[in-house]
Amino acid sequence: MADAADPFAGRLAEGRSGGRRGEPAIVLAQIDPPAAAQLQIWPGKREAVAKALAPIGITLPEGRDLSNHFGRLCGRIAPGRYLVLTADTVADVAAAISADLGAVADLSHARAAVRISGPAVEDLLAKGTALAFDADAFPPGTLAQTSIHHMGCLILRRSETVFDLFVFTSFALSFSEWLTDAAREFGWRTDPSVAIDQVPAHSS
Amino acid sequence: MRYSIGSLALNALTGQRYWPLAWRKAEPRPAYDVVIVGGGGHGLATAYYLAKEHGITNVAVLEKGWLGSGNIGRNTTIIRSNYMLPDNTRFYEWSLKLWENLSRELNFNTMVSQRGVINLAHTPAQLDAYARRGNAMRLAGVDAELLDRDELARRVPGLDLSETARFPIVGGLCQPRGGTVRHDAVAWGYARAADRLGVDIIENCAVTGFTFDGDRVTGVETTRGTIGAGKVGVAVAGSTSEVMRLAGFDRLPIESHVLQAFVSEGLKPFLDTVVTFGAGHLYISQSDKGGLVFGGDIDGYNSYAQRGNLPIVEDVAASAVTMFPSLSRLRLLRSWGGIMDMSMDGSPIIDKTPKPGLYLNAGWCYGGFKATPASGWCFSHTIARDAPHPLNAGFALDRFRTGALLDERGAGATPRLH
Amino acid sequence: MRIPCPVCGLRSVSEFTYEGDATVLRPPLEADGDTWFATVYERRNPRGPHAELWHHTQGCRCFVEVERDTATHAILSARLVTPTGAGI
Amino acid sequence: MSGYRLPERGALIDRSRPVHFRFDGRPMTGFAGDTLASALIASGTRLLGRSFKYHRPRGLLGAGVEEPNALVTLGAATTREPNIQASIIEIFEGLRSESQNRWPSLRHDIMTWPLSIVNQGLKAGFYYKTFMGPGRRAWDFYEQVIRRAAGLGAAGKEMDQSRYEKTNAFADVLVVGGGPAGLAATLTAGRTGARVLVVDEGPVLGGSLFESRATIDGLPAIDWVRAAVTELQAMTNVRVLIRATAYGYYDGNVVGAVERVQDHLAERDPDLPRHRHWTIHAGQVVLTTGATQRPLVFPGNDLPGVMLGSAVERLIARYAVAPGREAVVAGADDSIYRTTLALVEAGVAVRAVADARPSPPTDLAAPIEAAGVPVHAATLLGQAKGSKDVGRVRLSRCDASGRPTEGWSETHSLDLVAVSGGWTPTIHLASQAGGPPLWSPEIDAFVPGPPREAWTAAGAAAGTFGLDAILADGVRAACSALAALGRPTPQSTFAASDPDAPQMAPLAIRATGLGKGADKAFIDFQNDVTASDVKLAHQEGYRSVEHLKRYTTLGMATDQGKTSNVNALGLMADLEGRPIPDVGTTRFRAPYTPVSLGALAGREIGGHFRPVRRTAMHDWHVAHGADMLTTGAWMRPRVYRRPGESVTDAYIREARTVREAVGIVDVSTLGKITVQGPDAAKLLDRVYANTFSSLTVGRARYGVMLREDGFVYDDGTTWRLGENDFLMTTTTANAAGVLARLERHLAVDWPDLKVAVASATDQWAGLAIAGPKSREVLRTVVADVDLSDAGTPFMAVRKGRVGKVAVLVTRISFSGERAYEIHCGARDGLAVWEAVHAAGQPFGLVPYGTEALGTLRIEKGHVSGPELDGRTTLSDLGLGKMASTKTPFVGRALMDRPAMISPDRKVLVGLRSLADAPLRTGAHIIAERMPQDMPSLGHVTSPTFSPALGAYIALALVSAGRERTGERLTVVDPIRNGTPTEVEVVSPHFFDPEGARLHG
Ligand SMILES: Cc1cc2nc3c(=O)[nH]c(=O)nc-3n(C[C@H](O)[C@H](O)[C@H](O)COP(=O)(O)OP(=O)(O)OC[C@H]3O[C@@H](n4cnc5c(N)ncnc54)[C@H](O)[C@@H]3O)c2cc1C
Ligand SMILES: NC(=O)c1ccc[n+]([C@@H]2O[C@H](COP(=O)([O-])OP(=O)(O)OC[C@H]3O[C@@H](n4cnc5c(N)ncnc54)[C@H](O)[C@@H]3O)[C@@H](O)[C@H]2O)c1
Ligand SMILES: Cc1cc2nc3c(=O)[nH]c(=O)nc-3n(C[C@H](O)[C@H](O)[C@H](O)COP(=O)(O)O)c2cc1C
Ligand SMILES: [Zn+2]
Repeated sequence: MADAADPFAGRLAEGRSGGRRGEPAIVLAQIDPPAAAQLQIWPGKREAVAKALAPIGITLPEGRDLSNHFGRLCGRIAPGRYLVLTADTVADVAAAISADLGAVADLSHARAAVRISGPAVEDLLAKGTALAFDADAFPPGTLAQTSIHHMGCLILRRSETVFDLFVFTSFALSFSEWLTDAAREFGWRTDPSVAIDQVPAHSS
Repeated sequence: MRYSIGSLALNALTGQRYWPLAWRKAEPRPAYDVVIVGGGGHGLATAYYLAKEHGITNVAVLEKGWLGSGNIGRNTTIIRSNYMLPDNTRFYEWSLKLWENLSRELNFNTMVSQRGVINLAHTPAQLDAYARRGNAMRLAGVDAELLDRDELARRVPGLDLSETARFPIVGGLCQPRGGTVRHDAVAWGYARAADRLGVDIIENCAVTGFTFDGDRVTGVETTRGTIGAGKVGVAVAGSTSEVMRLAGFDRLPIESHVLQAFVSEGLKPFLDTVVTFGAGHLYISQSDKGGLVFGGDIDGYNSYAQRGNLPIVEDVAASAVTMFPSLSRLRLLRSWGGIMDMSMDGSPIIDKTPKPGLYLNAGWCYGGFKATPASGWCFSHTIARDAPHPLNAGFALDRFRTGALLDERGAGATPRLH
Repeated sequence: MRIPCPVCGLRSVSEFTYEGDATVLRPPLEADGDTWFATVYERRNPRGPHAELWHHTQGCRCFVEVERDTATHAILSARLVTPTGAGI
Repeated sequence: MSGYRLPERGALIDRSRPVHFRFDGRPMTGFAGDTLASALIASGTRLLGRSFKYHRPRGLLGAGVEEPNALVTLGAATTREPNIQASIIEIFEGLRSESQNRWPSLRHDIMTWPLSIVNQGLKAGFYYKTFMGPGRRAWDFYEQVIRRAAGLGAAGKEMDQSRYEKTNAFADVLVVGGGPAGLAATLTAGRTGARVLVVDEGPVLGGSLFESRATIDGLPAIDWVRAAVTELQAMTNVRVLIRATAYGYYDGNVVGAVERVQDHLAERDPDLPRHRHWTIHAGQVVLTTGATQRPLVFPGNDLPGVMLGSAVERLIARYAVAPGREAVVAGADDSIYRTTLALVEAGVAVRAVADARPSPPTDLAAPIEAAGVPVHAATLLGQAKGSKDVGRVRLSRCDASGRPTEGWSETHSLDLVAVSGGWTPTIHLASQAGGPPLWSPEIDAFVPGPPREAWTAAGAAAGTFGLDAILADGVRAACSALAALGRPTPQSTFAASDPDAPQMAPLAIRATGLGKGADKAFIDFQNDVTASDVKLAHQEGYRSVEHLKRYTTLGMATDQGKTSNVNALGLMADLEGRPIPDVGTTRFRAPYTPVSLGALAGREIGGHFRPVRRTAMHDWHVAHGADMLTTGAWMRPRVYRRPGESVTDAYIREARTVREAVGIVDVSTLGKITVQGPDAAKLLDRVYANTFSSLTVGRARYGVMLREDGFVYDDGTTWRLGENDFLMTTTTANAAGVLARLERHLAVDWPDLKVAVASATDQWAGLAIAGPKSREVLRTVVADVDLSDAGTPFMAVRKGRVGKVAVLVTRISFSGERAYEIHCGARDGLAVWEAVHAAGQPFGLVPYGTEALGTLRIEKGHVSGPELDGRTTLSDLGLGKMASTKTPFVGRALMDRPAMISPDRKVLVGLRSLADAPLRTGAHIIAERMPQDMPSLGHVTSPTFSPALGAYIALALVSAGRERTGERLTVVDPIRNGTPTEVEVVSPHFFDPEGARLHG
């Protein structure tokens, strides 16, 4: 029975499909919904914000990279705009940023997350979005925002073969339908859910 | 030579020897009473009605390329008058009336096929919106009917009427007198008929400038020399901004956008009417040759390139297969694009301009083919009388300033949304 | 067509929303009707290089000013439209 | 019976694997690797189709994608697929194919005979000259007949069950075409480690090398191909796609390709797609697409048995099929000698070779003459004759420019004619992404024009002929691509020795043997365009190549003129007395060959056309009997129908319960946007017509936004949660649009404002609870909020808890009743909804849907989507007073333009039905009972039955409506055959206009 609060409505609970030609080449695992916040920094306040965040273990990353400080992730989503993802809470982020430094919006309920892995993972993503996923262009630790089947999607590469995908909560079911259907030719199965700070092997 | 059974028989027996030029290859003369810029449907129709209805025959149509190379030669050929706003309903209905007699009027078979135009509705609210439009049409004396699902199943076999569709079809609005027309034949038919009335049709003659006496226009400069004109009517569709800039109008309420269209391989009769999808953007009909002709949204950026990009191609294909699931096994034969003169409220402009003797016909968005006869009718009137016809009084250039907008979609001043 | 987003890199045009002529700047809200009329309705609409705004709606949500040739679709330049020094 | 299988050769077939298939119901056998065409010809079938207009019998002309004649329909029902070229279908066990455009059978087509009688009349342009009467709608009648005769195959009407996939690929270098030029380019680039993608439409790489007698680097051509393929497969940086056609070249070096994954298989994997669409994003593209041979234009040139030399070579080399026993080979370029040798070696008796050039290339002619085949110089193929297929040809002499001369002629009986009218480089993709093609007189064909995108053409596609030169050209193209990418360029050479290498320039011959009494000479075979059609078009002035095309339909068939365009242009140029480059060529467009719509659509079809947005309570609604209704991307409950209830019954019950007791409705779909920062209030003052800076923390305010053009755009309440912290709500429909507007203002228009915005629609789940008992319900379920009127006055926003869940309680009413909204984190939405629902049971609480929501707001005269239709102004909607007079806001400058304040505008009014009859949305309002030709005064926007008033009422937009208050008008609905209904114009505030119940 699906958990009532599961935005994927049980679709990713347990199952497998396709892949009659051997082991499934795609593994899907729901990610326990992380706390999330969007942080916007006012012009000229980057350093001050970095200083304010240091005590709570959040590092502002450079470029497209994701910072990962003991499982508290921070990615730059636009100049001056960051997304914090963490297994516990973002209340401390809001508390750390005063109004003269920037603004923090709690989006912990706004996104559903799924981890995909397996040898066919790049091929699977290539069906959804026109991003080059080969390792030089998109190394572990890269963040990208794009859309898959008309749904906004945030992609984090956690390791060579592990990606975390975030979509808007209301789209979660449609997204999982897309994912499982697109994965059918590779064969897929699900793993038990994981936490965002549960770091996959060879992760960054 | 008139086209008739007699002339066909004569030529069949004589190796087609006697067919003359469809229109003369006229050389530009030094001056004309009226010069029409643009050898598209609207320019040619204007010239024809100037001669026919207003007795002004000393007219030249200047076309920069080959006749009909613009949107008249690349549209999805749908004609209808199913508009909601009264100015539009009246105008397009007059156009439809002219279409209905056009082949005989021009002695050229333009293949006006009144096979009906059906707009599908996917929610009760959308059906209500169609009812509003249909009622507006009926009150204006225009034919319209609402169709339920059973009727749709009967008239449009192959349509996905299932409940599992993402946007299940709940009904449709039909204008039975709407349909399609053989687009190229419209250009050729008007050209030939205008030519017979004395109009000079001059191809490969691009207008490169205007001559003025003070503010009054006196002629045009072209790649084939300067041509004097008592009056100049500009009907250049997608090129409006570029041509009007030459006359000193640097900015207009128009953006040029590319619209793509598509045709499948030839098929035996598959679809006997015109259908539009209401949950995405798609309109589809079958040409007499057998190709399914379809189009969708504009690409959505300024363009003069007559070609578009893949996202729209994919979107249109997805809409087509969603509407008719068996289409997935049919194949796209050709795609192309045309440059739309998208106006800021989605409705056209037929008006005098602030410069005496200069007249403007533009802003047709993707609906100007069906307007061709009425546009020519009204534009010729506006030029001949130096005053708009009642049918185009609402298509005034200053309506953007006065706020008397004709915004069928209610989308505001964002051309890509019309 | 692909648009080089200064934040995200080269992306398919389908991720962006076209926002029109970038040279049309919004006047102050208190400006008169004529000024606003020109802003809202009048466009140069050139054939050739055209400075235009694209919103990276399905990406970083930034506005990119792209110079693009409307006759060929060639992209000549792209820059981010953003408050200067926005905490980068 | 003229074709047969050869005992040897056949590089692509596997003789150990016979394959059974059907053609027009007849069982047949071929070998694995055969195409349908090769298998049919091998079994002696050469009548493969009927032409479009005249229904002439047709055989195979070409052996690849250029084939115009041999179109068949494959499969049946859900797999039916019309118009597929027999020359590209790989046969598989159980394949069913049918010929097209004939009745009752391919051999005896009833249309052939009448059309051959009237064919003098059926010339180009015939339809434009007739069928105009009698009567205005005469064409409708003729059209039905003509449509039936026209068209090719018939489409299926059943849903296709196959899967179609779409994917993206990235490559430094994309190579299109895997012939010698493409292989040389791929090897060269691949060896440097660059990411290379090579696509070929055929089932194997190698292109024309299968027909070659050359050696490359000492290996026979085919062995060299095998070695090359092995080497490429070992490179991890190289991806090879076969059966994949690059069909379109788009902006930004994006190339569309379709891979036919399973069409050649008898057993298909249901998890794999039938076709896969590839969107290829390439750094550089190398176009090595080869060349297509042209037919000769002479009377009878469409008889089955007249074939392109290249097709003959292919049939022999790839499939071990000899298409005839006695042959003549004719043309004016060096390839005819290679064709002849292939025939001779296959044991076909070649009666003569006719080379139009004054002196044939001696090196190439010598081995042929040695084999006893006469080679005639300065000789043309004058005409061919035969009944169902070719039986004899006449050869005659010509001058040095290929024009026929009197005198010598010779007739041969035969069953095969192999022709070459020269070679046309395959420049489709290059032309899609480049300037106009350039005319090359040396090869008598167009070559690619200047590139607009990052591509280089090489090999035959670039007009290079001769294997050595082609290989070198492939290397050159790869190096220039690598250089353009800033990568080092390798040294790479491939050495070929080709006994058939061309030696002499071709001669242009356009059309021969035309004249009185001669049979038709076809240029466009599929569309039946003949040389005399071109002449007629010229005579009538359709001389531009684009007019010629449209008037005669030349080049508009499924093959898009691959074999016909240059022949037609050449003829038109001759008629015009102008050189071909002046005449030009018609425009090349995607797709290069037809592409299935399924591949372009992918999985975004049917139920998956667009994704669905679901609220946290979605499944609850469904489980409780809700009719779910699509609203944009969202699904919302319309009504919760109880057994036996109609939609109307249900909404009336729901609305009545709200007025009498209490109800809850899911409002999660409302757009929510966080607006934060020191300038947040300033931003809101600018984007809303009314003021927000004066709003105090803990309060909400209703706001209306205009577009810049002064019309109303959106409305909603915005809550001040903190000094610098607002939460804006928007209508469901405009959530994305409003956010984008705010972002634009902040990035572009007012970059000085320190405000951050973010979409929070998905963050929150929300319910509205309305009705006189709403507070009592909340008191039992919400903690930490003082729900007294003093503690939570109207428009207050409070933080509280439901169970453990933190919630926001706002006292807002859309229904006019005492009402609250409760918002919480989306994942907790269902728990909160269930808690409130349970708490309400003792009070008679019911859930209500969008219908009742509508009823309640209509009774109160609140505007919504149907009134905010993008054409209404603030004052139209009776909201004129909201506009701030102090702070300027978006839209203010244009909202008072003359026509927008004119007294006859359509404005919001209430209508009360005087006839106990429902009013319907979209019905119009007129002054009298005259449904025809009456100016419409306006229309009904939002009707309902009002349980509170016990009457049918509606909101409407009516011209000068407010002045008409008290007047009686008529509502008409002709489109739904509604009976005209008399109504009274009333204030839109039907119910409780003083608002007493808000506090009740
Ligand atoms: C793909 C597509 C589908 C469409 N579908 C429909 C439809 O189904 N129904 C419908 O009603 N409408 C449709 N339209 C719109 C319709 O085709 C146009 O609105 C209409 O054809 C425009 O008027 P026109 O025929 O006069 O324009 P055009 O044919 O474009 O004529 C303008 C002419 O001006 C010439 N010109 C430009 N500059 C100069 C110059 N400097 N000097 C001389 N000449 C110049 C051009 O070469 C051109 O020939 C569609 C358009 C397209 C592109
Ligand atoms: N006069 C002559 O004798 C003569 C004339 C022309 C060609 N040839 C011979 O032809 C060869 C030319 O070599 P080449 O490599 O330039 O051409 P090629 O014909 O050998 O190879 C082109 C390949 O590209 C494929 N292709 C074409 N368009 C494609 C597309 N859009 N998508 C996917 N695949 C596509 C074709 O199927 C083919 O396999 C030489 O061997 C030459 O000798 C000879
Ligand atoms: C109604 C209609 C039907 C068409 N049918 C065909 C067709 O059957 N075959 C074809 O090759 N092109 C067809 N076309 C497309 C034209 O070939 C051509 O692409 C179009 O007129 C635009 O011109 P251009 O491609 O030269 O720019 C059709 C176009 C229209 C408008
Ligand atoms: Zn971006």
